[in-house]
Amino acid sequence: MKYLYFPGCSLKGTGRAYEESFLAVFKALGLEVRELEDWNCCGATAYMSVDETKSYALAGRNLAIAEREDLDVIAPCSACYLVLNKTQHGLKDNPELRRKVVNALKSAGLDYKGKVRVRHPLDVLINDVGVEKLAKFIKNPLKGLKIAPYYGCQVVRPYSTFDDQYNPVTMDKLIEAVGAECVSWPLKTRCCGGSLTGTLPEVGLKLAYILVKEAKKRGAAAVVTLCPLCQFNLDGYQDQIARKFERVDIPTLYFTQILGLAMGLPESELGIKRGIISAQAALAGR
Amino acid sequence: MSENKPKQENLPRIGFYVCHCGSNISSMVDVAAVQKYAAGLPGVVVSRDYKYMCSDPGQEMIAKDIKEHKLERLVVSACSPNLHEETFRKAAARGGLNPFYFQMVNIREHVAWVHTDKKAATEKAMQLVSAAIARVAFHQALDKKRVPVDPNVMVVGGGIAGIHAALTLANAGKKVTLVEREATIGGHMALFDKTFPTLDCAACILTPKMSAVKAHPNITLWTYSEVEKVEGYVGNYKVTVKRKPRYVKEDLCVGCMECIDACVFKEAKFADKFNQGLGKRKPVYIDFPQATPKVVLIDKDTCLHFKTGKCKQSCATACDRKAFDFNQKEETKELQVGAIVLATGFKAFDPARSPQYGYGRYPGVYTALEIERLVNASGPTSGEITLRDGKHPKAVGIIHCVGSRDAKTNKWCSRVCCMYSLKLAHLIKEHSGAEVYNFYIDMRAPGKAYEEFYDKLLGEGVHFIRGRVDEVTDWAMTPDEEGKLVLRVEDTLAGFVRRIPVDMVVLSTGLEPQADAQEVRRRFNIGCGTEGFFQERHPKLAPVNTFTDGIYIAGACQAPRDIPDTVAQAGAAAAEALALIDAGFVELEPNTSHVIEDECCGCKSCVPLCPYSAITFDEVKKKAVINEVLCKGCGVCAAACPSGSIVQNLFDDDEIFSEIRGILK
Amino acid sequence: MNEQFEPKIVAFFCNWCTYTAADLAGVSRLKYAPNVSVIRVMCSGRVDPQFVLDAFARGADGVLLGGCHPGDCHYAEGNYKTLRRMRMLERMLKGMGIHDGRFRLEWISGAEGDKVKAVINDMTKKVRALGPLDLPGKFKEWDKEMEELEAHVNKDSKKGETTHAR
Amino acid sequence: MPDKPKVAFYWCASCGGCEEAVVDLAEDILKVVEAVDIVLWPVAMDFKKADVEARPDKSIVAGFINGAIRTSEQEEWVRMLRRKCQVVVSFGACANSGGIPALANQFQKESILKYVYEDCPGMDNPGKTRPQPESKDEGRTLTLPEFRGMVRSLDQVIEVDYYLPGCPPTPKIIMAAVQALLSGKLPPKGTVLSPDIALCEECKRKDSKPADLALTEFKRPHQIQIDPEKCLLAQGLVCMGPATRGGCEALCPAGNMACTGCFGPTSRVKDQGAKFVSSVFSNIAPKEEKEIDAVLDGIPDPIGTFYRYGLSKCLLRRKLQ
Repeated sequence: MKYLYFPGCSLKGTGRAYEESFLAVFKALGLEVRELEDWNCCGATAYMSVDETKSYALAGRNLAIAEREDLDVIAPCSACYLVLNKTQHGLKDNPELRRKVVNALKSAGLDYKGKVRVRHPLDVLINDVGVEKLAKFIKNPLKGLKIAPYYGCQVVRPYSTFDDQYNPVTMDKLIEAVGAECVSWPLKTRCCGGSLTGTLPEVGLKLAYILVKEAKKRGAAAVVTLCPLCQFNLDGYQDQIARKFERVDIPTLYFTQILGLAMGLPESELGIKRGIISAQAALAGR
Repeated sequence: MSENKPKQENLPRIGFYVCHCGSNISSMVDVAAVQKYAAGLPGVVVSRDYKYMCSDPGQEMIAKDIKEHKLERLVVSACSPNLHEETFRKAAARGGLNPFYFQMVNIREHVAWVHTDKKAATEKAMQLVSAAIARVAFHQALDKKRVPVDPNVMVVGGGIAGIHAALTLANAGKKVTLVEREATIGGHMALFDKTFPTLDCAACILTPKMSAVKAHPNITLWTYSEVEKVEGYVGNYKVTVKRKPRYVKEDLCVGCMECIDACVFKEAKFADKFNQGLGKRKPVYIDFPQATPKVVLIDKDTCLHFKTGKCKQSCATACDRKAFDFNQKEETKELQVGAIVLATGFKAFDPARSPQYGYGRYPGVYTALEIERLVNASGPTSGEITLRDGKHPKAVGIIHCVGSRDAKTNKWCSRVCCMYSLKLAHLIKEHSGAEVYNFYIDMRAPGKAYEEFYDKLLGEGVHFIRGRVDEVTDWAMTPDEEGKLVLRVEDTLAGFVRRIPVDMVVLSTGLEPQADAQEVRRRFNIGCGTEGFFQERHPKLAPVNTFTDGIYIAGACQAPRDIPDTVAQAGAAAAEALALIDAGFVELEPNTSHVIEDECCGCKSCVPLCPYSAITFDEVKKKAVINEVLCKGCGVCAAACPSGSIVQNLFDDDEIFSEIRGILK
Repeated sequence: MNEQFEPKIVAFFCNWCTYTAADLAGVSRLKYAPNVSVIRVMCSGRVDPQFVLDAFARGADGVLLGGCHPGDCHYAEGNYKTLRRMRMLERMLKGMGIHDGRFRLEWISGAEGDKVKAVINDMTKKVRALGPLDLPGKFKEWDKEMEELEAHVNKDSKKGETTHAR
Repeated sequence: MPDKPKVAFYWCASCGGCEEAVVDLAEDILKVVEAVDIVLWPVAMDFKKADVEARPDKSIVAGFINGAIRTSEQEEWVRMLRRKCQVVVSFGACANSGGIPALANQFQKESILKYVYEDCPGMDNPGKTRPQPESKDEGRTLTLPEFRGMVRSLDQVIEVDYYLPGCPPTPKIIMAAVQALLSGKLPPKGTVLSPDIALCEECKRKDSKPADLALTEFKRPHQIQIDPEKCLLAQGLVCMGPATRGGCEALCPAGNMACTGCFGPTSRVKDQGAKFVSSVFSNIAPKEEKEIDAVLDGIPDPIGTFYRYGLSKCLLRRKLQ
């Protein structure tokens, strides 16, 4: 199976560990992944509220490029995944907007038919590859490792394309497939503070603190997520959280990292060391 | 190939009438212009407009005109033929004109009520009028055929609706066969402890009727059976019923339940469907003490004998009446009946489809039907409100509208949940003294003494919070929420979001069509609405009839409904069936098809077309023949006869071609 | 107000489903375009492809056929016959140069009043965009080429002599 | 001895098969010749147009006109014959419904002329010259008849009294028609002079047709070994018998070939092609759209198949631009 890969800015920046582990895991699974040539910034959710038409054209350009190859395009970053999905819905439901965006793309020699499918790596792993086939690649199952599965908001809402909005389970299945154990944790899709940690820290930090505290309380050795912004929010601000509330120090990893570990891939290829809160203790301590 | 248009001189004398329908039609269609237009059309000798054509004076006018002007055809443009075609056919007959020399034009539902431009609406009305006037010239005199009606009746579904319908029909002296899919009749009502608003004990008012069914000489009760096929037509249905094996002879077992005690399984191990899985049962079991018929049955999937073949069959030996028969086979029975009443009931909404309530994730979350069993004295906990871990809840939250009035699941209001939530609140408070919170959007208590029941609950100190619960979570935000289930809700009356910690959550799940509603309705050839409930013939004027004559519906299979309305409908359906049977005959619409013998070349193209096998091939004459009693008048064979040798009465080619010509003149 | 082309569409509705849905649309006072006139048949399977061609030949700009959803037919299988015939008729209409969009087959159940409105409005819009079909007009236009010779030959019949005519 | 009734034979866009059919009367032709005085028969006798024109109107008892109408010359002839004849009999499928020539109504006039005079294989016409209605040659003007925009049946040009169906009509029904004309015992105007019942009536294979036929595919004649006994439609061939008028004693099915509908429909049918579609596809086996389409693909040229002899009489008359 061949896919196109839309990295987006986070996976080249703070989320580099996500890209490394994603590429390493997909290569090991024999899934051919090729970065979308000449992709551009997806505009993320902020730009859409500033100038809708331009943002749809910006995000639409990526779709148009991907469409030339008649392959699914994988967008691991939750914000990119949401924006590309939102663009497809907007262009399908709003003919006026579509006419403007297609004209803009035409001037750049591109066209948009709406054929391309935007996929999430989790959806590909569970639904295209399947848990049985994944099990064959597991070399050292992460026995005894207790994990709190954190989905964040953008992948499940508003378009619950491959999982339930309130109680998503795809990542839980993956965590169990790698031999680890999911703690019962009702805050799977509760807000991680998102960009509030930068703008309204007292609110943003509180939200992040609630998540990590409850995860630890429920016996989780690590939080596993699928969104670079959530990973950054939970992992990056734990020292401020310790000053404001209490020290929790629970590592936050990507599902691709723990899958890589379970597949026996070297930690260096999975960017394990890029986490601010070290995951060594958690991974060793199990 | 000349154009078969009747010549100007031999056109029949046509009477034309256009109705104002009060102002329903005249407000959007210029009826005077239509009347004048029709007056100028060939063949029209009388053209009138009138305020209410369907009224008695309106019909009288028709009858009088027919006599005075020797009218040979009649066209009335008013509402839908589904409403008053019969009315005007009768008016024609009263005037001495064959009722099928009449054609109706729908300028209300299809024109006045749906268009906004008067000029365009009037023009369209004129097109339809010109079509009808061109068509009616080709109408032939026809008569409805009379066919005898079989006096026996079948009732499908043994809930309270089926029970009441069967008893009413049996008391009227009709032979009734009541077919029930489960091992006992009683349906959902048998699960309840009390019923609103009077708090009657469900068993007390239901069991007498169940035993009346068992005892009634006119009722044959087939439980653990399902209807497999329905053939024939109104008054003459042949129904095939499949009877699943109980491995116990019904006529021998008296329900002493000795065999259950003697079963090799010492204690009950298997989830008991009747108690919604809260209780346990053995492979040989009986649903509940008052089950009717009071006969045990063996669950083949859990019984050792059927799984391994190595069981000493202690149940059989314990039975002194020798009622066990392990090689009982599935039986198929055929039955002739004249009318069928469908009372197949509803299915409760599966709350797993709304994961935000945590059903299946949090053990403290129950469905309303599970609570019905907990509060029930004959239930698994003999009426004691206990959580799965045996503790007694100190605070209970009841969430209304689970699955109902929700764009993501079922849009409709399930009509009974507010009332049974109030009832459960009362029972829980009475049995456990716990604090009870009801979360509702709108308190719907429309029935007799319903509102008073709600007042009674307000007086009993139940907390009513108006708001839709967004989430049930076991995440404790504050210490007093530790170990509790917290309900997050926007209290729209108080105007802020609240978090209510409770020990037990009750989900008042709504009502939806049975899982197999689609196959069942296709088997009985009736329609269904977009949500899947059975389609009544008319929501207001024929709620228990269907579009298939002789098939009636009653109770929650047609729409969510409480017990009083269900019983009322069951009585109505029984009355409709009685009306059909006691008439002794039924009139079949004459729009059947027939083969013109000397034009038929015997090519057999039509023979395989008819799903009712009304078309056969006469090997001697080498011609196709249509049995006009079996023919339902769909007209498929008339369209498909390659040499145009099959004619459908009232819809033959000339009539339809003339309508096309009339519209496009 | 410029004289906008108003298409004339003939519709055949089956009595049990689509005709009842149209009644429901009426009872619910839904508003839709007045361009469609309905002919009631007992089953969509009664509609003979000849009716569709005859409607076009007499000046219809569009023909709409409404029946029950497959599996829901009041007569069990009538609509399957409809589907089979009309799939072939669609090919023949295309072969005779009649744009798709002018003939339309829709499954509409008795409870789908709003679908009647949606289909009628949508079809009216599309046929209006396609413009008039007007076969009667085209037939006259095609036969104009004979007029000159016909007039000429009839004129001669009075005088009896003959000349070649173009 | 009063002089014998005059009859005329004429042919328009015709293949000559109908002339053949008259000759096929064999000895019976002598009876005809004895009884009538043939005053026009281009294929066999050298009467000129002037001879016919000289005759007083309605002096010819019956005119048998075959062939479809494509040029202005044919139009002129048939209008003239209409004046000269008391009874005009439309003779054969081309006259009745356009016949094979009418299949050209699926193409515009320009594309036909372009293909014939420029594009067809073997054509060497660099100058793209085309025959002109009028051209000069050494001081003389040469004229050609107008090539009309479409092929018409006879009754789309003149009023027709009777129709003799078939491609060609069989000698049997020709003889019957001539005798009826001579005896004066004629059915009402517009009648088709052949039994008004479908062909299966006379087909030997009728009994082998199953009463529950549900075809799953259609075959072309070259794709199967045709069983000489069994009903041809039941073998998956497109046999138009059920939708075609009888009277030909099912010659083609007897000759192991499916009926192609040349006798036209019965009187109760307005459009033979549409009616055949309504019948034969009602009961093909599949119920899903995709599978239905797969069966329909077995008939690559529906219009050519169902309107092989009758495109002029298709209710749509002709393909639009």
